[in-house]
Amino acid sequence: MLHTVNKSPFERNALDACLARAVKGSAILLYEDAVYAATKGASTAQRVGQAAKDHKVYVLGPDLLARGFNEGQVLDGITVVDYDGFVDLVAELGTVNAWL
Amino acid sequence: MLHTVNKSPFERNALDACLARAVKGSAILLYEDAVYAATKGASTAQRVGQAAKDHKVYVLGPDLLARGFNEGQVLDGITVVDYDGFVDLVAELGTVNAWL
Amino acid sequence: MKFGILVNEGPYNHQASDSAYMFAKAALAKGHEIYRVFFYYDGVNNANKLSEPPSDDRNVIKRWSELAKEHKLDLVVCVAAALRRGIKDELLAEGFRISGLGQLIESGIQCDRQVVFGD
Amino acid sequence: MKFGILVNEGPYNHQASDSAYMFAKAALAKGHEIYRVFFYYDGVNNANKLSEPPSDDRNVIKRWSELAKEHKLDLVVCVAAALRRGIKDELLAEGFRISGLGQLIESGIQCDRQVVFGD
Amino acid sequence: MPGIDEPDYDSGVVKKFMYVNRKAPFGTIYALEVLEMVLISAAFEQDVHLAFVDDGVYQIKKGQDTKGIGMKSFLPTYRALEGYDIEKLYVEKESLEERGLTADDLVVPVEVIDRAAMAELIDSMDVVLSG
Amino acid sequence: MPGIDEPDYDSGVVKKFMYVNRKAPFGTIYALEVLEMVLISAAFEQDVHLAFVDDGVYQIKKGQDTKGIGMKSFLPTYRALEGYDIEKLYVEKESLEERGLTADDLVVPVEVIDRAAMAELIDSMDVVLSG
Repeated sequence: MLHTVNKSPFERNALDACLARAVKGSAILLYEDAVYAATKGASTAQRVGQAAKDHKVYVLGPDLLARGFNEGQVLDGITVVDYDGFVDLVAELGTVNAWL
Repeated sequence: MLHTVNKSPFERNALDACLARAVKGSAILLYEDAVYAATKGASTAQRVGQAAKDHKVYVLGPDLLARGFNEGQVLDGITVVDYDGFVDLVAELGTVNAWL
Repeated sequence: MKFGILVNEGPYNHQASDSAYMFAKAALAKGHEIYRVFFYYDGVNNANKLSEPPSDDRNVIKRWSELAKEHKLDLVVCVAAALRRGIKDELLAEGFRISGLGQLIESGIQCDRQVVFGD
Repeated sequence: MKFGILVNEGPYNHQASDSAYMFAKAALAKGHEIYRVFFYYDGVNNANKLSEPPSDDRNVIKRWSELAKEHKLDLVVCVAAALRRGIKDELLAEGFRISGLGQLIESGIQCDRQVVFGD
Repeated sequence: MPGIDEPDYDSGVVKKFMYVNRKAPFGTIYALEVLEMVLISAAFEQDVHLAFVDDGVYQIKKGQDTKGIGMKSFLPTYRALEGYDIEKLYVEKESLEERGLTADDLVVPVEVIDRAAMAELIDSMDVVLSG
Repeated sequence: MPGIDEPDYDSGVVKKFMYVNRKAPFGTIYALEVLEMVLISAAFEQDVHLAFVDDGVYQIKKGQDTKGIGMKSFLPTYRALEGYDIEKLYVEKESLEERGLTADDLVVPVEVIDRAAMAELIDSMDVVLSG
């Protein structure tokens, strides 16, 4: 299963909702305003870094760049993908669950 | 100043954003999905109960009833008002600040 | 007292327009003046006269039109926000008009209170 | 692989429709099939052909129409959600059609994947 | 209910559909329009599951009286689900507890499961839709 | 910029307007359309204040490159504010810190103030608008 989260972890509970119910080993894609959760300096970094040990965590590059962050500012253990990579994740990982 | 909050304290950071910047003694009206913050059993009760000591906190009755709660389930220190009361608060308290 | 109202969200999807309407009605009943209701962001969709809710539901658009008629309310839809979202003169329900954002600022200047309803 | 896409929010106000479009384009470029794009909730507003964004901005509605034309996409607007919000046949941009929610469920049944974009 | 159309084909395929309800009612329309999706998928004879987590549990809170906000209540529709053979309603225990609610506060019979069980249930689905 | 119209009257009234930016850019349109409001209020010669708190500080983060998402950047508009005599930009220190940012990460000169000062500033306003 691929879980997607598109909201800022500071504004909404979507990321926490996802982390609380994504079974170990499942994949999580952060895109749109959720990309902030993937950045190194944010106060969410420890929580998300920990999550990246239990899950395969991805972040959408185009949304990251749009918001002024680059790949070097992404937490260790998180993989940057583009829209092609988003499509591949959906194709490979089965059911998609959007935490809206 | 009258601060208004209309989002659930579980879903968004609007209430916390308001509480962090409402000066002591100012008024806060909880309406729409924010009325859940005024209910006794919720895990937010202690935080909101504390806020009700530093601020005048109001909750909109019609929104509360619509969501299945009654006045008896409202935290001590919070005043229930109807739309007339909402209007009075706006008229009496000066600038309105909606924490959207 | 003179109130201005700002509605930031469209009908049905969010409660904002409902809350603004209930507030406006209560304010008018208490003898206050509603100087202007301004519709911005997705709020411009409140002016779409083609809206047809199920018969057992409230009609958000019509309710605004009727309140405007009864109390000579000024319902203003922001032109820039409306163009983006496809709200044009031919779609306007009774009582609504399209104008510039300046009408909101002017409302903020003229009114004793500006009350914002949104998401 | 066969994909279904669900768009829950209207154009411009939320990024959902943009993200869905970028995803659809990438999927098609990779040789996947887009079985249907279904527009629900405020997503029905993506079909409003009167939308006129500023000239230096993307045109969300037109982009869907063009992608549909190029790839024979089935763009379906939910009739119940559309009626509520005033999206009717006369407003439909090229390539969109109005139909029942059953079209979404059928897409869920027929497709290998259903991808949801919303707020 | 507008928009209900009978399936015009019998695919023979039965998938596990899950509707994840995470939002409170009335403040936004998602709860209501998700319910319209749920009814349709029953007409397609799919294996329908409803999950109520986070603020979604508020959707089925007893005693809702919407007269004062000028909106209609849709609690009766949840009660009618059984008539459509939609009986797999799951509520997350932790979500109830955080809100000071119990299963007795809910208008329909549900199965209360804990977070770990909810996670496993979600993971077993074929199609997950949310509002 | 569409929708700019010159005020057709001179009220003589100058009010303290504040625009509270609490939302991130691009995911929703609020940041962009708030900015359009800001420009208009300058035309009305009001005392305009911009506050960036919570995710609002992300709006003016340097280095935004929107090519990949097909949307236009509006960082240039923030840079142009000075030309409209809009110079009262306040950023909350705690909001920056939570996000690992400093004033150096921002595209425009701002005054960084702490949460208590932000609260006092907001409290002194005549009209507060938000998206």
